[in-house]
Amino acid sequence: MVAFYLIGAISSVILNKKDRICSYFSFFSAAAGALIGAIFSISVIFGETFYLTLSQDSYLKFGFFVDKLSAFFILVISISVFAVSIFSTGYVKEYFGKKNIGHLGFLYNIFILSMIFVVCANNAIMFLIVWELMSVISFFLVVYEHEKPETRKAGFIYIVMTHIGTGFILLSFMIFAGTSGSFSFETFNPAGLTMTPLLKDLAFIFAFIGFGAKAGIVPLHIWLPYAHPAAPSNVSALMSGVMIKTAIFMMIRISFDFLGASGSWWGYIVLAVGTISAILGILYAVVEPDMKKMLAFSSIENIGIILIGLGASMIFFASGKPIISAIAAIAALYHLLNHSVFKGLLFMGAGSILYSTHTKNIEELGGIIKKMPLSAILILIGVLSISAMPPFSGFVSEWLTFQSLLLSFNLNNNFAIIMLSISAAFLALTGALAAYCFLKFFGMVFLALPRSEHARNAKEVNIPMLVGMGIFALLSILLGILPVYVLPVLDRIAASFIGTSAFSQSISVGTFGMISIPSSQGISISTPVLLAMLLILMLIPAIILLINRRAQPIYETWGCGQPISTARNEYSANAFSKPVQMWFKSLYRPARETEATYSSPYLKESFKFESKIEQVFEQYLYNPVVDFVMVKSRKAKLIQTGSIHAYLGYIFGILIILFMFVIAGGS
Amino acid sequence: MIAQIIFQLFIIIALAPLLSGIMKKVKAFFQIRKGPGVLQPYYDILKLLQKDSVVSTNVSWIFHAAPIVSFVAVLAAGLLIPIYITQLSLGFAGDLIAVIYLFALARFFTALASLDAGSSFGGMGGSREMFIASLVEPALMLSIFAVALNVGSTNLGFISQTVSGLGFDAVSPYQILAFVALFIIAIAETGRIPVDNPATHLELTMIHEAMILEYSGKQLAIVELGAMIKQLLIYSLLANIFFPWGIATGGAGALAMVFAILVYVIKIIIIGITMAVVETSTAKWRLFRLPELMSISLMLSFLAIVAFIIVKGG
Amino acid sequence: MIEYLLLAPVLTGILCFLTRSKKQVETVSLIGSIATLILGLILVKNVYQNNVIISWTNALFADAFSAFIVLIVSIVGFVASVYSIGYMGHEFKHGIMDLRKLKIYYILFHIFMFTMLLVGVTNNLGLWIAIEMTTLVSALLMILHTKKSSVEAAWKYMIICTVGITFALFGTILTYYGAVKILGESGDALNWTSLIAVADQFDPTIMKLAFIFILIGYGTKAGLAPMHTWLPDAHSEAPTPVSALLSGVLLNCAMYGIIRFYTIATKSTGPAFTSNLLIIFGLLSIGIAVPFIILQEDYKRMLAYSSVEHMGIIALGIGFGGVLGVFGAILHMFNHAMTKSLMFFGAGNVLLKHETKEIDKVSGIMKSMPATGTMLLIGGLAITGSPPFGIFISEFTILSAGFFQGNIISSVLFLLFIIMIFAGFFYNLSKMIFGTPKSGIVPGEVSRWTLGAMVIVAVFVIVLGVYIPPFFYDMIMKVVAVIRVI
Amino acid sequence: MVEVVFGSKIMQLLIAFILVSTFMILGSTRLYSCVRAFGIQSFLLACVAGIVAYSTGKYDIYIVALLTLIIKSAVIPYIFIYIIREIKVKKEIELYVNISPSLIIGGTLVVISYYLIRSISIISELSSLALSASMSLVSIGLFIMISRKKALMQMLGILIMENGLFLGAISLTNGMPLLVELGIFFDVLIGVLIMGILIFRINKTFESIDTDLLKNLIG
Repeated sequence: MVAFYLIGAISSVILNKKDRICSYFSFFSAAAGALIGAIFSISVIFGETFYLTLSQDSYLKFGFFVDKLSAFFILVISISVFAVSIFSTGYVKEYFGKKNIGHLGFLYNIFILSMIFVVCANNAIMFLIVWELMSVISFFLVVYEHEKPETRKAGFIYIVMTHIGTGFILLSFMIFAGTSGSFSFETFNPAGLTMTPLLKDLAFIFAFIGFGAKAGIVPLHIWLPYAHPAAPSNVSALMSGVMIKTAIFMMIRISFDFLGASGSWWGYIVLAVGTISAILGILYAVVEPDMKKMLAFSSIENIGIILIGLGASMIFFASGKPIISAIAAIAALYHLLNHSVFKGLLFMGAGSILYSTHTKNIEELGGIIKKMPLSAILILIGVLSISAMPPFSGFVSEWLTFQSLLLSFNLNNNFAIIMLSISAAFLALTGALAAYCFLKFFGMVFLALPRSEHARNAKEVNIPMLVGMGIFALLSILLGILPVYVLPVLDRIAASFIGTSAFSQSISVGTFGMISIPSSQGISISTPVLLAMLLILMLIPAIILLINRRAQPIYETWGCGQPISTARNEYSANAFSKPVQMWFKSLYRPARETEATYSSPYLKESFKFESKIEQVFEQYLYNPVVDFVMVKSRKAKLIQTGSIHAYLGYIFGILIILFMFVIAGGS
Repeated sequence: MIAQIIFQLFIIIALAPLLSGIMKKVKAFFQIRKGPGVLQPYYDILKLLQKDSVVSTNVSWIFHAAPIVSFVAVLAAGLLIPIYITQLSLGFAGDLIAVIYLFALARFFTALASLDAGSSFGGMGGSREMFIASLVEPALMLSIFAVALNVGSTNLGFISQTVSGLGFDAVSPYQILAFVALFIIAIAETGRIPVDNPATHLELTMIHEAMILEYSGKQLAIVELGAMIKQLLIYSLLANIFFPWGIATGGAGALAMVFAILVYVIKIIIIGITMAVVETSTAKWRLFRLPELMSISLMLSFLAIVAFIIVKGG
Repeated sequence: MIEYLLLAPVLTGILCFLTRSKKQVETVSLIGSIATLILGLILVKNVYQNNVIISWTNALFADAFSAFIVLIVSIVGFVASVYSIGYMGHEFKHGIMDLRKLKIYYILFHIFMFTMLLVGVTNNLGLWIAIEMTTLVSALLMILHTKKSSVEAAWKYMIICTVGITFALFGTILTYYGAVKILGESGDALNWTSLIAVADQFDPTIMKLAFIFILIGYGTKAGLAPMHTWLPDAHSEAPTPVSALLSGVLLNCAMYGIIRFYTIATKSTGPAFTSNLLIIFGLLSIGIAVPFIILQEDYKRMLAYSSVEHMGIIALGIGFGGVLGVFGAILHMFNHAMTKSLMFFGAGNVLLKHETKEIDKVSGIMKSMPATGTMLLIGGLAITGSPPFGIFISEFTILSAGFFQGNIISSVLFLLFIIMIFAGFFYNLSKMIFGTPKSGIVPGEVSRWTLGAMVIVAVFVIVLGVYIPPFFYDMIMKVVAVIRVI
Repeated sequence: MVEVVFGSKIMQLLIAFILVSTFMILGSTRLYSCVRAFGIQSFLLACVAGIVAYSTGKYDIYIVALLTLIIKSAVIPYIFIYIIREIKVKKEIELYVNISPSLIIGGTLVVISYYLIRSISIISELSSLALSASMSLVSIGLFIMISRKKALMQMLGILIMENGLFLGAISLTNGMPLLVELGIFFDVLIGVLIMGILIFRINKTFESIDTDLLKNLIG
C-alpha cells in the first residue's frame, strides 16, 4: 500500500514535464494504493491488530500500530482517496497548460501517505513528525495556486493555526510522557490511568484544544473557510473529507484509550462545543455566497455533529452506561463515514461546477441543470444526503445520533437529560438549516435561468470526474439503504475502544435490514423498507398522471401579467437567505452599502447593492490579539536604537545587575 | 398484511379532502357566510384531473418530479402513523423521527420546484417555507423528546399503545404541555392562519400557496391532495399520541376496528374544528414575529420535559 | 596532529596571496577548504577513538567537545567556501569586486577559518586570544564593501565585542586566580584538563564572579540577549558567505567558551546558580528575538535575529541540564549551524538577484528561482522548528528536558515564543517566496556553485530530521559526558 | 604568594597616580591631552609591573613590564598622534556628558568599585586596593566610551579598560604565564591597528569620525 503511494509520488515528479501522462500515472497509483488500503483495513478490522516497528537503535523510533480504530480510519481514507483520485485525473486537465502537474501529483500522494501514517503511528515523536508533515504538505497544496493573494493569506492562517494546535498537542504529550517516562503510546495507556485527576484534566484539555484546532471546532475554526476554498477542489475534497477526521481519531484515542474517559465533565464540554460548532457552522454556511466556503462551513457543522455523538458517548461512559455509550459512538463513527462520503461528493461537485463555469460565486450561476444534467443529479444526491433526507445516508446517521440523545432518559441525573435534550433541539435546528442552506445551493446553482455569461456557456464535465462523483453518490445511497451491513463493522470498532459491544445486547438486525434498539422498547428504523414503500407508492401518482394524457403547453412563467424572461427578477441567493439574516442579525451584523447613479434627479440609472456579513470570530477574537502583539513588538523594537553608546550602556547595566545578584546571592 | 396497508391508504386518501372541506365549512360558518359544500374539495380535485397543465419554459425535470416525490413521501409517512390500529404492519419501518423527516423530504422537493420556475413568487415562498421549517424543527424535536421520555421509545405504534393502556391517568401535566406545543407546531406545519394564509394568492401572506403557484392541472391536483393528506396525518398524529382511547389494539376483531375508525373520524373532526376556530379568531402574524411563536412552543415542550423529570424524578 | 589541522587554512591563506588570477584563487581556496575538512574529520575520528589528544606542550588540546566544534567549523567552512566561489564569482562578474579585493577576501576567509579552529583546540586562556582574533579578522572581512552601513556595522561589532571580551578576560583572570591558589604558580594552571580535575575545590564566590564576567563576555560574542545588539547589524552587512560563517559557527565557538566555563563553575558553585543564569539569558534572548522577527523589513536581519533566538535555545538547553537537555543543546548546535547556513545561502542568492534586502521588494522567488525557493522554504520550515526537520528534534528534546526537570513555566514560555516566531518568520518568508516575481528579474539560478553548496547543507537538514545515524549519536553522547562532568 | 609588596608605600602611590591619570583623561577636552595622559598611565603601570617582578623574583614579569613600557606608553600613543594628524580631526572632543558631571560620575564609580571589592571579603586584604583600582579603571573606561562621541575616544576607552585589567592581573596573580601575557599584548596591538584602519574607513565614508552619525542601522 505504502509502496503504491510512493510510486505515485516519485513518478509524478519525474514526469512532471508531460502533463497528461504524469497526471494519469500519479492519480492511478494513488487509486490503486487506496484499493489495497481498503482491503488491508478490512482485514485488520476483522483480523487482529497489526504491529510493525522499524526502529533503529538511535534516538528516533518509527513504528506502526494499527488497531481496529485506525483500521476504520484507513478504510475511510482509502474510500475517499479512491474516488477523489479518479475525479482528479479529470479535474487536473484544467491545470494542464498553466501549472506543474507533477508537483501536484507528488504532494497529493505524500499527503495521503502522511495521513495514513498519522493514523497508525505508535509513538509520540513519530506522531508529531507525521502530523506536522501532513499539515505542511497540505499547506503546500492549499498554496498551489499562489498567484492569488487570498490563497497566500489562507495558507498563512492555516499553517499558523495548525502550528498553534501542534503546540497544544505537544504540551499534552509532555504531560503523558512526564508520567510514563517514555514516548511510545503503549506506555501512555497505563500512565493515563495512574495520573492525578488534575493532570488528567490538563492533558485532556490541551489535547482537545490541539486537535480541535485541526478539526475546526468553533473558536479555532477561522482557518477552515479560508483554506478549503483556496485549495484545488480535489484536494479540498480530501482535506475536509478526511484530514479533519484524523483529528477526531486522535481525540477518541486520547480520551478513550489513554485517559479512559473518566473525567465526568469532559463529555459535557465536548457536547457543548459540538453543538456550538454545529449551529455556528451552519449559520455561516447559509449566508455564504461562495460555494466552497459554504461547504467548508458545513464541514464545521458536521464536525460539530460528530462531536455531539462523541460527547454523548463520553457522558454515558462516564456515568457507567457502556452500552448506550457504544451506540452513541457508533452514531458518531457512522456520521463520520457518511460525512466524508457526501462532503467529498459535494466538493467534487463544486469542483466540476468551477471547472466548467470558472466561478465560485453562487450569485452568478443558475440554470446549469440544463447544461450539466448528469452532475446535477449526482450533486442532488449529495445535497439530499447531507440534509438527512430519509432514503439517503445522512438520515441514518442523524437518526442514530438522535436516538442516542433520546436514550438519555436511562440516565438518572437530570442535568444530563436537560443538556442532551437541548443539544437534540439544536441538532434539529442544524439539520433544518442544513436543508435550507443546501436547498439554496442547489436551487440557485442549478435551477431557473442562468444569471451570468459563465453559467450560460457551462458544459458537462469529462468522464473521470463524473465517475468519481458517481462512486460517492452510489456509496451514499448504499450507506443510506444498507446500514445493516455497516453497523456490525462499526460496532466492532466502537467495542475496541469502549470495551463493550453494543451489538450483542441492544442493536439487533432484524428482517429487511431493520435496526432496532430494544434496550428500551422497540425504537427501530429500517430504511430499506422505507425506500421500498416510497417506490411502490410512486405508482399511484404516476397512474393519475398517465391515465388520460393531456397536452402540456409550454408558456411563460406566471409573472402577474408582464412577461419575465430575464433572470434579473429571480430570487438571488442573498435574498433567499435573507430571513435567516434578519433573525440572526446580532450574530451576522450585516453591513449594507448601496450605490445609486442617477441619470437625472428623478431617474435612477443603476443601483448597486452590496451586503457583507461580518466574521464575528475574526473581528472580536483574533484581530485584537494580533494587534496587541504588533503594538507590543513595535514598542520593543525601540531597543535597537542604532547608537553604539546605548548598546554599551546595556552591557554596563546588565553587568551591574548581575553584580548585585551575586552580592545579594553571595553574601 | 397488504390488505391492511391498502385499507389504511384508502382511508387516508378518502378522509383528507373531507377534513379540509369541513374546516372550510366551519370557517365560513364563523364568518357568517354559507361557504362551499363539505364535499367541495373532492369536486375541485376531480375537476383539476381533467384540466391541461401549463408548464413554464425555463423548467427542468425537477419541476415534474417534485409533486410525485412529495405526494409519495407524505403517503409513506401516512403508513407509519397509527390511524385506527396500533399494530401497524409497516410499523417497524420507521418511527416519529422518520415521519418528520419524510415531511421534510416532501417540503424539500416542493421548495426546490418553487425555485425552478424562476419567478420571484416561487423563490419567496420557498425561502419563507424553509425559514419556518427551520424554526419548527427544534420545537418539534423537543416535544418528541418529551413524549419519548415518558414512553421510552419513539415508535408511534408503541407510543399510542402504551398511552391507550394507561387510560385516563395518561392526562398528566407534561402530556398537556407537550400537546399544546405540538398543536402550535401543527398550525405552522399545515400552514394555518397565524403562520400562513392557505386561502389567498396575495404575495404578502401566502407561503405554501406561493410554492405551488406554477403548478396546474393534474400536477396541481396531486400537490393539493398531498397537502390535505399531510394535514390529516398531522391531526391524526395529535389525536393518536395524546388521546388514543378507542384505538384498536393489536389482534382486535373487525367490530373493534370499525368502532376504532368511527372514534378516529370523530376525533379528527373535533381537532379540525378547533383548528378552524383558532384560525378565524387570530390574525396572521408578521413573518419575523413567527420565531416568537416558535419559541413559545419550544419553551412549552421544554417545560414538558422539566415537568416529566420532576414528576418521574421525584 | 592538531597542528596540521591549524596549518592547513594558514597555508591556503598564504597561497591565495601568491595567486594571480581569479581562477587560481578560487581553486586554491577550494583545495584548502577540502584539506581543512579532511583534516578535521581525521581529528574527529581520532578523538572518537582515544578520547583526548594533547600536543605541542599541551597548549593545544582536543577532547570530544572541541572535536565536535571542529567538525562544525570544517563542514560549514567547506560549504561556505564552495558558496563563496559562486557568490564572489557573480560579484566579480558584476564588477563589484576587483581581483585585489577578491584575493584579500579569500586570504581573510581562511585566516578566519584558522582562528575559529584555534578556538576549538586551544587550552584555557588561548581560548580568549583565539576569540579576540576571530573578532579582529571578521571585522576586517566586513569592511570589504566600502558601504556606509557595513563600516558602521563593523565599527559597532568591533567596539562591543572587544568590550565584551575584555570582561571575559577579567573572568579568566579571576578563574586563574582561583586556580593559582590551589594549583600553585605552575604554567598549566590554565589548561582545561588540570582545571576540571581540581574544580570543586575553588572558592565559590570567586567562581560566581568569574562566571558572571565570562557569561557577559562570551555572551556578547555569542549574541545572548542584552548584549546581542551588534549581531543583526554585523550579520546583515557582512558578505553572505561570511555572515553564514559568523552565525553558523562563530556563535557556536563563543557558546563553546561559555559551556567550558559552565562545567568548571557548576563544579564549584553547584548547578543552581549557573543553570538559572543560563535559563534566564536563554529565555531573554528568545523573547527579545520575537518582536524583531515579527516586524522585520530586512530578511538578512531577520535571519540574524533567528540566530539570537537559537543561541538562546542552546543556552536554555544547557541551563535545563540533565542528559536530555545537554544532548538537545549540542544537537541543536549542529542542526542550527546547518539550517542557518542554508538560509543565509538562500538569502545570498536572493540578494544577488534582487539587489535589495527589503522583504516587501522581493516576491515570487518560487517562480523566478524555483530551486532556491524550495530550499528557502525547507530551510524556513526547519529553522522555525516544524517537525520533519532536525531542529524540531533538538527543540523537542530540550522541551522534554525542561518538563522532566520540572521547570514548567520556562518550557511553556519557550513553546509560546517559538510559535510566535514561527508565525512572524513564516509571514515574512511567504511574502517573499509566493506570488508573482517583480518585473525585471531574470529567472534562473545564480550559479551552480551556490546551488551545490545549498544542496549539501539541505541534505544534512533533511536527513537529521528523520534519522540520527548511530555513530553521530554516540559522538554527541561523548560530548554530553564531557560537559555533564558532575 | 607575595604579601609584602602591596603593603609598601610605593605601590599605593603608583596606584593613586594611575587613578589620577584616568581622571586627567576624564577631565580633558582635547585629544592630545588625553593621549598624553594615557601614555603616563601606561608608564606608571609598567613601573608597578617592574616592582612586582622585582619583589617576586619572577623574571618573566620583567619582560612583561618592558613590553608594556614600549607598546603601551610609546607605540600606541604614536599611532594615536599619527591618526589625529592624518585625518586632520578637530582637536576638541564632543561629549554627551560634559566635563564636570563626568568627573563626578568617575568619582562615584571609584567609590562603588571600592565598596564592591570590599564586600567580596574573601579576596585577601592586601590586593583589594589594587583590585578596586583596576575595577574602577575598567568602569571609567566603559563610561568614557559611553559618554564620548569621537570614535578615537572609544578606542582610548578600550585601552584604558585593558590597562585596568592588566593592573588587576598583576595584583591578583602576580602576572599570568608569559605565553598568555604575550598573547594579550599581541592582540591589543593588532586591535589598535585594526581600529585605526576602521577609523580611516569611517573618515573616508562619513567624512568625520563622530559616532553620532553611525545611527542608521535600526530595528
